[in-house]
Amino acid sequence: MNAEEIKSDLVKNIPGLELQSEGESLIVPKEKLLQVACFLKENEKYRMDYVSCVTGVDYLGKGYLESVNHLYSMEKKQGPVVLKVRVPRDNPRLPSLVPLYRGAEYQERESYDLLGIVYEGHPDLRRILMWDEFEGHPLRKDFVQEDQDIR
Amino acid sequence: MEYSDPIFVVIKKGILHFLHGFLPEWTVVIISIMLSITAIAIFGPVTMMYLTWLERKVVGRMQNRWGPNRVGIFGLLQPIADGIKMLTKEDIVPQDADKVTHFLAPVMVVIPALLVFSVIPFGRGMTAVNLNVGLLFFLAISTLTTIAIFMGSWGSRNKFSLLGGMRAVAQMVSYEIPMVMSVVPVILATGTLSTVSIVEAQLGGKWFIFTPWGFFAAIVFFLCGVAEVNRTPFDLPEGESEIIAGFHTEYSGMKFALFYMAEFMSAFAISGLTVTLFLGGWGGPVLPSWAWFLLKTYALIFIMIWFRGTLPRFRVDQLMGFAWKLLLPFTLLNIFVAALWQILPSPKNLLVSGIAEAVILVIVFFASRKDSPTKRTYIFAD
Amino acid sequence: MSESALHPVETQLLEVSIGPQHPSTHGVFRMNVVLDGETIVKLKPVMGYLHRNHEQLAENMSYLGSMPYTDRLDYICSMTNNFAYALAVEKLSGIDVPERAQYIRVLMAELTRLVNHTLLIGFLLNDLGAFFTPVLYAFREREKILDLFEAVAGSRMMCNYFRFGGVKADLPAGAMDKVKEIVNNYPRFLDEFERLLTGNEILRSRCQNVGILSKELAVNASITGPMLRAAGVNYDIRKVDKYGIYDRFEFKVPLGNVGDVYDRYYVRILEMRETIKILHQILKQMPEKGEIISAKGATAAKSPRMWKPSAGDAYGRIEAPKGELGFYLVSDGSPKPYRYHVRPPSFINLTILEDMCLGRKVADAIIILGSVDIVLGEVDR
Amino acid sequence: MFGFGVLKGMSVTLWYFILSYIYPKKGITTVQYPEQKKEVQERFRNFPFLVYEGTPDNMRCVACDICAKECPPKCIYIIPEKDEQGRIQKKPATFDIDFAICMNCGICEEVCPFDAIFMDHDYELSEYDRLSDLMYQRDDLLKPLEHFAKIRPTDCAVIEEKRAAKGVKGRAQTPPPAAPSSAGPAQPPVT
Repeated sequence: MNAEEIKSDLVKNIPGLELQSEGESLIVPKEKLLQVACFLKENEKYRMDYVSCVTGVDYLGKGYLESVNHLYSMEKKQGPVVLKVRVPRDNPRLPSLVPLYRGAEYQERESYDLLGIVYEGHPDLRRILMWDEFEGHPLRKDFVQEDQDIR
Repeated sequence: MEYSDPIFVVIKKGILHFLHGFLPEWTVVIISIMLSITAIAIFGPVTMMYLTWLERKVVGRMQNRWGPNRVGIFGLLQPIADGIKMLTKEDIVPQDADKVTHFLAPVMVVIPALLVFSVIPFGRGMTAVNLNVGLLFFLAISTLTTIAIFMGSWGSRNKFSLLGGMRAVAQMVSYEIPMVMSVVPVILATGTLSTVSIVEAQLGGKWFIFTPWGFFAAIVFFLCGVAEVNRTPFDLPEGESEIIAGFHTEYSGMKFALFYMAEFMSAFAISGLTVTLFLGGWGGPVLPSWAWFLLKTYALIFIMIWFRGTLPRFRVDQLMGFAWKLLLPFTLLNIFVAALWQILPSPKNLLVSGIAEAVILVIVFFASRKDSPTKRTYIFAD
Repeated sequence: MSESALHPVETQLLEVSIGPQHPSTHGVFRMNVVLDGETIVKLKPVMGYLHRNHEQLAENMSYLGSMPYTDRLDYICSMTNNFAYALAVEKLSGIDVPERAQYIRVLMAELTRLVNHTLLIGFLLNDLGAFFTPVLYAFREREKILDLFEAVAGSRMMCNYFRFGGVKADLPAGAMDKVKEIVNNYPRFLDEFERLLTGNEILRSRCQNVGILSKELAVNASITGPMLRAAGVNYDIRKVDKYGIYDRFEFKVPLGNVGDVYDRYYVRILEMRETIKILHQILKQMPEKGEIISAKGATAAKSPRMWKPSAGDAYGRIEAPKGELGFYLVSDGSPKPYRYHVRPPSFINLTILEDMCLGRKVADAIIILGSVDIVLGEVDR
Repeated sequence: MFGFGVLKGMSVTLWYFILSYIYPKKGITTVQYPEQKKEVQERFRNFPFLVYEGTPDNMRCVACDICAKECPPKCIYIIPEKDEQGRIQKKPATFDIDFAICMNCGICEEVCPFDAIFMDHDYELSEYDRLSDLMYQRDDLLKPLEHFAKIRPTDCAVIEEKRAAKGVKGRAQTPPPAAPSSAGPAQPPVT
């Protein structure tokens, strides 16, 4: 089960899907993310029923935010399939995986909180680690911390 | 049987005899009562202080540690140090508290705890007031604690306090019933409500705990007593892992100490009453009567502490279920067994009531089976 | 499910904030609870009181520099945190680990599992209302393992022992004897612990059928670790990924079948017994001496700011005592990680806290939280 | 409902209660701290100290700033000594460690190419003021090599043997060539 195989399977089954692969990971267009995840979850061959890690990376130089999802299969004990979604930094919106995987709930909230990626369709997208009044997203590479003179 | 009066009684009688020479009759009676009250008022708090020490020591030993051992030898001065600390602590009253209720609750809670001491026979002739309804007095007065606890919980204006207070009321009212029911066989057997007479009926080793009905009644009474004074495993009103400290969450300093004092004095009183009712009170050979009483009482208190060192806590619904579904029917049936014991002639009654008790146990056991936990099997996968 | 739905009396709901200062939320965790009497109708976990932006700290530091910080994630099992991080970095940079170091790593990870599960059971009993006795018994045994950690790593809790490509230092003389002693005495302690707890009817009636988590929900909500296995899903990363040298050991994965608090409690006890089996095998198989850090790893450890893994990303995960602990690292070829993400098991295991608590009593919520096994250092990072 | 599980549990606690009287060594496991102290293991690490040989003047530290750069919480602050012409000497004029920040991870000890900084065993360091009292200056940190040999004999033997093999002795010698001390400042500053 390598990236190429998954890629060909996905392209075969989802019409209009354009996939790129980067190493072992697949770069999925955000419109198709739910379809891809749904296929991987339902398909007998993959059964990716477990989302292990949902996070984001801020590529400041390249100008996009990347949401990274690691999918595993608990049933078939295989994985990972890494799905990456790239969204522009100024409008970071992508569909939420929560309808498919509840395990993504807190991690997406965290990603929203720290990186500012907006997951559409998330049932309860609030800040989770920072306090509600906090402004900005601390894990973005251009985030400048207020100078706090401790001493 | 030859008994001499205990030393305390001799002293008191001596004083009264001396005063009788020049004072009118009624003043001597008042002075007699005053002396008893003073003795109890000193004995109560001191017992409480050293019960805290004992509890910390015993639980500590059970947990592989020394317990208090810094202040004084064996940490014996620890309660005094604690007392000083409590007295000097700031008394914090929540801003929104119902000030009057909040203030009155700790006072109210100590009064019944002290009052019940008056009917406990500490030794031969060492009962402060020999009421002919002593037992009823005890049960009635000890229930008053509920009101004080609820006052405290309500007055604090804290949600955790309120939850604790609600739990306390529910629990105390529920456990009052099986407690009273488990006393009824004793009243049947002795035909009196006076604690002194009950002890006297058991003199000569005829302790009620050695009868089939008495044994189970004693267990039920003691468990209910533990629940009455909010100790583990029935310490829900102040379950610290759930509702922080329950009804006394918002109390600090001496007010908190008063709550604690009431709890420990009630624990002593309940143990004392169990001894009085089922364990022959102050009766016993060689040692003076008060020593026997204290020995038995402290043994029961040790069991309470032992519970605390071992057992987790019940849940609210389980606690209620335990009282209403298990203890209450059991005590009711137990009364019939005790009646059987009374009606039948001496050698036969042991056999009959023993069998009856066994039958009841089996019935209760099977009736409660569906609530009881099960054994589980586990799979070991590769 | 909820009794309140059938309740004939209209009652006022009570909103209570359990935590962040509460004796049994295991730290500064907070649950906003709406109560109907004592029954929970709504529960919202609130976290972040211990948030220190661990990830950002790590992104501004050399790779080795965040190794001591990983200790502080789940401060009860720092060795496994080190393990997961080292594994991720090794994946990223392709460093291999010498034989003896592999054994030392597994040894430390399994001892950590003993520490964590013992302590958890102690604290779970405290949540149940036992007055510190199980905790102190657990502490007594944990102390022996911590003494070993101190002898091996130099610190009792904040071990900072693993290095990329090996471990920091070889086991000191006499350490293996201590391990042998611990391994031989632990089953006896577990028996005693079980005698104290497992048979106890109060514990059973409190724990059984409380906080039931179904298989499907557990998988869907990404629950990992003993909690998942208590729900009956056979998924242990030690078996699935066979990271390190776990394929050399013979052990079973205990599975519960109800998925309640009691199963979570007992699966942990059974897991400890399996761990002891692994430790016995380590004692037999472990090579007497050998390299403890590979050459590449040694340079990385000696001058961390000179060491640059090649660009790319890697996700390393292990079966930490609390569940799947993963580290997602992105390198851009500089000495500092470009992105450093922790997948904390106890954080994600909290997702279904509300589902398990609804319709139950306050006291149940406390023990359900206790059985989830959270450490706030890890939840809030 | 009530069976023997509760009694079984109670027998365990009762056993420990009795054991604490008949055999306190096993029944009581706590250490009475200020009077009794647990012996620390050799590798135990608390806060760092600086090693000198012979006299405090003869310290091993050359103010290369590596430890300060590698220190994860950045608690070390070093200013090298300068002579009259303003040339930097291989000796720290200021070497401050803020013990309030130090997390005793031991990375400074590992990265030091001159074996000049080691982790100490001393753990009773409570102070009343965390800002001033916990800031340890150079002279507070200096401890003789013998102290190191005393607290960690095994490690000391290994390190000193290595140093002897390399031919490093005291600070009269030039620093070993392997030390990438010049490479340190070439890196972009860590913020």
